[in-house]
Amino acid sequence: MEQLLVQLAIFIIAAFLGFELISRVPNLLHTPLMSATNAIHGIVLVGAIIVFATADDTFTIVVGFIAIVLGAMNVIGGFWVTNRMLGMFRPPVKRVRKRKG
Amino acid sequence: MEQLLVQLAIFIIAAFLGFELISRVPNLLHTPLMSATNAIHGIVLVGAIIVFATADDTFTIVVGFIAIVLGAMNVIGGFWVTNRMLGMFRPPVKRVRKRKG
Amino acid sequence: MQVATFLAYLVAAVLFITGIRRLRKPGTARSGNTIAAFGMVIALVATFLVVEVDAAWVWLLIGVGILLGGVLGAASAQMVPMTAMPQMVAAFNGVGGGCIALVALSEFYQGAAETWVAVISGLLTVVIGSVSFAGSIVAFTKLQELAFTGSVVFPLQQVLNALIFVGILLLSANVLADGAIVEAVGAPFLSPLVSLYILFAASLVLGVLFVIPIGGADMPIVISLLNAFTGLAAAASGFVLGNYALLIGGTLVGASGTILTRLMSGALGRPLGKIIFAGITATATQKGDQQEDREVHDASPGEVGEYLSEEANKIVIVPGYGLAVAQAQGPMHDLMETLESRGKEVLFGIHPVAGRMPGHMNVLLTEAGVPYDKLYDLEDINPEFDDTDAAIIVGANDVVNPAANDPEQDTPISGMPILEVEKAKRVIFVKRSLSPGFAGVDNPLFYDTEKTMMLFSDAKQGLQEVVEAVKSA
Amino acid sequence: MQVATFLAYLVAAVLFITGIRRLRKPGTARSGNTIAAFGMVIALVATFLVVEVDAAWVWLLIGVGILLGGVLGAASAQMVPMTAMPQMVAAFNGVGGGCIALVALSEFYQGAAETWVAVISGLLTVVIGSVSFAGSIVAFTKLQELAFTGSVVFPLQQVLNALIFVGILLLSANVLADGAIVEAVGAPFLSPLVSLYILFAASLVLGVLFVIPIGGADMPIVISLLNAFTGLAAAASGFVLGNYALLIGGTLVGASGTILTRLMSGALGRPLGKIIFAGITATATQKGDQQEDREVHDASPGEVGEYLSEEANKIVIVPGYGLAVAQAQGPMHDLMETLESRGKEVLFGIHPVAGRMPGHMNVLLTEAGVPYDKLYDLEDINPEFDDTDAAIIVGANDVVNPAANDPEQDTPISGMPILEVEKAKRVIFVKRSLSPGFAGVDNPLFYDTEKTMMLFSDAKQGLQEVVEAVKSA
Ligand SMILES: NC(=O)c1ccc[n+]([C@@H]2O[C@H](COP(=O)([O-])OP(=O)(O)OC[C@H]3O[C@@H](n4cnc5c(N)ncnc54)[C@H](OP(=O)(O)O)[C@@H]3O)[C@@H](O)[C@H]2O)c1
Ligand SMILES: NC(=O)c1ccc[n+]([C@@H]2O[C@H](COP(=O)([O-])OP(=O)(O)OC[C@H]3O[C@@H](n4cnc5c(N)ncnc54)[C@H](OP(=O)(O)O)[C@@H]3O)[C@@H](O)[C@H]2O)c1
Repeated sequence: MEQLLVQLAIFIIAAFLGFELISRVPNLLHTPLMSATNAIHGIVLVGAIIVFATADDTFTIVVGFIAIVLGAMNVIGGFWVTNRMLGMFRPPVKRVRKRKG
Repeated sequence: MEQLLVQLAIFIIAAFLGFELISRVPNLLHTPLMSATNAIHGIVLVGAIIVFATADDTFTIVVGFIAIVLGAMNVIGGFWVTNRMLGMFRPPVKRVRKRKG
Repeated sequence: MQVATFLAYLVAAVLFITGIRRLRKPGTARSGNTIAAFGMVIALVATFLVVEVDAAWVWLLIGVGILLGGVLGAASAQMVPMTAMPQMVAAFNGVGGGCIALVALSEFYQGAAETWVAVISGLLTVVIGSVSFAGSIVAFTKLQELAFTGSVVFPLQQVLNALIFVGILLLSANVLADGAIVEAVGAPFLSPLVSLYILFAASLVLGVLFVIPIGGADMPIVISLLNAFTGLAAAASGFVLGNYALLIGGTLVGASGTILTRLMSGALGRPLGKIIFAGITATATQKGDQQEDREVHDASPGEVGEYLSEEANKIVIVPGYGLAVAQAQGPMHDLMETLESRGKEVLFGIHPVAGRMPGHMNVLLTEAGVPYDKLYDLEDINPEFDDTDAAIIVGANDVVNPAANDPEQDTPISGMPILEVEKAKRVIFVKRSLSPGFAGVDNPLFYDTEKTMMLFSDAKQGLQEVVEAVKSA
Repeated sequence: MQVATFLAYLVAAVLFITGIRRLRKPGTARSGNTIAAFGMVIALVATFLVVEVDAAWVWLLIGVGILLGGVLGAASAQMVPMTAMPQMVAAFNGVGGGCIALVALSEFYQGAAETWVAVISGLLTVVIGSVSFAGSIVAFTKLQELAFTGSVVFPLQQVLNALIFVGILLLSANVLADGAIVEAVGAPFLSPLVSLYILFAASLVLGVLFVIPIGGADMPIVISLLNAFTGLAAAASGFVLGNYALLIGGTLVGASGTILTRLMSGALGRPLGKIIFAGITATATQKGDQQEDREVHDASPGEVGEYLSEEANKIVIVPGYGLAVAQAQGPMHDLMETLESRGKEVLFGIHPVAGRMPGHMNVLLTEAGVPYDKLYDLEDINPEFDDTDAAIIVGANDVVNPAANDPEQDTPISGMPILEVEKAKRVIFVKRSLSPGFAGVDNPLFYDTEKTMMLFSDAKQGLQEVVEAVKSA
């Protein structure tokens, strides 16, 4: 019970943090941001490995293996494609921007 | 140990949340914000009450009592003065602001 | 849980947070992605060190699985064209959702979910994960135009949705009550595990039904929502496994995905509920057949090129959906360079909902080599139009349609802030016809023959011809 | 810990978070404060319900203590003038720090700190809490001008600081090692508890020594820093007590206080380390005696009033430190109303570091009845000066001194962004003399007899006379 409560506390604080982290992000970066957070939830790969490691029946082995493949795709593909996208964001050519020109 | 680790996790996430919450607050509100967060750390009053409640010697009773008085001052005075300050922030008279006029 | 593992997971979580923080500015975004990826590596290594494995073949299979998934993921990530980014994100989100659902299934099979909290979290994980999986795959096929294109509706769709939803609730209760519920309703006994399989299948169907009625243009919002779902499912499985890396990472993604979804639907000017339920109640947007026989100024590439090179000094380019369709980023970049080499000032005005996905236009243009400080967003570009000599609108309509601000008209885009190109001295449209855009609202600017030149052409070809004309002018 | 108590503490933490979120916008700030206060009530009630008390007199004393503290706090909060806000915040921060230090002392006395983590957290709490207490009280007396005004320095101050610091480390080690350390150094045996008392006293002295060398103008930064300290100490005592309300609440304040301190010192254009250590190495600012015999345009209130009512249409008022000293908010508000009743446009330009404390000027002006949408900050007001007819600078110098941007001069304010009043058609200074401000840098604008009118007067009296003059013009 104690553990559950503490997990709840972490869940709530982390949720607020998530909200704060993303508020006011510029439209310019919406697509890469979505793609990167997408890669982060690939952390389920950790769950897949843990479950697979304790597998002792065919069902779990098969299902766990598929889960590992899918999770690895999510993680590696996600970070990779985000990196590719962001690699294209050239830094400004001239330092001084003429906004109100 | 388990509990300590979890507390550490909460501490770290809450610290990030605190940073995010305050970044980009307008100068206009720095004084009330300082005063309100000041009142929030008056939560130590809770600690003072817990310690005082288990007191069974004169030292703890005296020190605990002083702690309660100080803590209550911090909490009640802090929220009160912040409320007074913020009560003076009149809402804008006209809705449409002429910034780039 | 070992202390070292816990600390490693905590470090991973901190790196995720730091990574997301840095993703908020273009200058630091790439390093942010790298930092988050590094956090993932730490979490994985910590997991390897802590799991206890009986036989070597388990390690082997884990390695093969990661390698297989990694190669598939990396290869598709490397080969996907930037225009296909929305479906790529959808696909990766889908596999993540699938992974979570399968993890939860295995846990139930192994009997790992013992407390009622674990059972409820596990059920949530299965349902959300499978909806996210199936929904994302449908979104992928829609965007890739493999199947389900447009808004797919059929009779009694809502009734079916409701039935499946009730069924899922019933099956969940059955799992919780160890098989007692379905029997009580009068049906034959269903063991918790069998209920779970049916639940899994039903959730997949629900995911499909949830997404097929939603039109292609609303797909990015749906993908973002499913992304948040997958994050929540990961957090829920963190509860089940008592794993803090999953808990924190999943929660961060769930919360930030929710906000991102709201930001996006806010930029579209439509509340989230409307997108989802308008999809389900399915009113098709009225498109086309509004071409009128009113007079327009039908300009040739030569005429446009001449005006640009001789009379215009400050030029704002407004790209839209049609640019992505025509893959005209390259010629647009050429146009920028050619004009700049003649001493013109060239800016880009990017509307938040231009393109196929929020922020997508920016990715396309930066890919073509436009530096991101030339990409102005709505608030920054609008004051610039006052002294702009030419606004070139390429494959866009809704985002520049002054009808959105016309209080007399009630259109799907009414109230949406637009790029005020009509304030520029001349307006040049590059599109194939007079047909309106996604919202189906005719644009009065087309018929302003004094101000507007219509260059009827495919965006790619049209821009190439304009570049030629400027060069030879 | 009971489940209900834990949940109540969690709710309190969520209300703190929500409260701080709302404190970021003027429109929602007041409700944010109320929400946070409500969270505090919940945390207190939950604590009352969970503590087990043997005798009724304990409850009585708790009640009396809270009542006493509450009445003292509320009375001072209600009676303090807005100009004295910095010292009020310092005082409340100080009592909070004192409370925490005493709580930690009692815990040690009761032997509650058993694990080494609890001991370390407890030691931190004692030290940080007492430094915060003593430092805040010194800051209070400085600002209230009761004692220690200016920068108090004496010979060998650094040596003394270092000695005390080493002593604190030694005593802490002694507590941790159950009294073994001091003995090993050759001194007589000191029991952990006695070491703790000495530690407590030494920390109080350190707090005093830390703050006395820092000048009054830097005090707000110091108060903000001590505020963050107290938050951290609260978090540390949350570790000791295993209390999540203290842990989360304290951490939030610690982190947000740190950021606030950095924002403030950033606005001042000086790094934090410089403020603290420049205080310790103590170089007095060279003030005064720079009055030159150069010609100025010495204007009468009548002349100023005539110009304002007859030739000026757009007027920007720039208040500074002198306004607060002279308590001239009221007359400034009258001036605004009088000018507005004659159809003039009146704005206020607030420099981030004007006044005695960041954001303090805003509080003073809103108290006098100026609506906050008339208060423009640096970036927003500077473009306005181009078409401003009169900039009235009341009791300010540094924040409008163009010398800050003069690359030839190396002054304490070099590089600080200023309010560019020199772009206005006329500049009117209301101050008592030609003496410069806090930074001691002469202002070339004073001697621009074409543009500048100098109204030599106390701010309150001067503004009152100008109001009269405008009314009778
Ligand atoms: N960005 C998002 O996240 C998002 C999401 C959901 C919905 N939407 C909606 O999508 C719309 C986006 O507005 P928009 O102005 O960018 O686009 P739009 O208003 O939909 O207009 C697109 C235009 O592109 C033209 N076009 C199509 N193919 C072309 C080609 N090969 N060459 C040249 N032109 C071509 C079409 O005209 P022709 O047929 O005459 O060539 C059409 O008028 C908004 O209504 C928005 O609400 C956006
Ligand atoms: N706000 C903060 O948080 C903060 C913190 C630390 C340091 N500071 C520093 O404080 C300075 C603030 O700049 P500032 O422009 O507001 O003030 P300032 O440059 O210090 O100038 C204050 C002016 O007020 C005048 N004055 C004093 N009493 C007056 C009275 N009764 N009536 C009329 N005038 C009076 C003084 O001139 P006379 O003697 O000629 O009247 C003086 O020139 C900056 O250098 C800033 O770095 C601010």
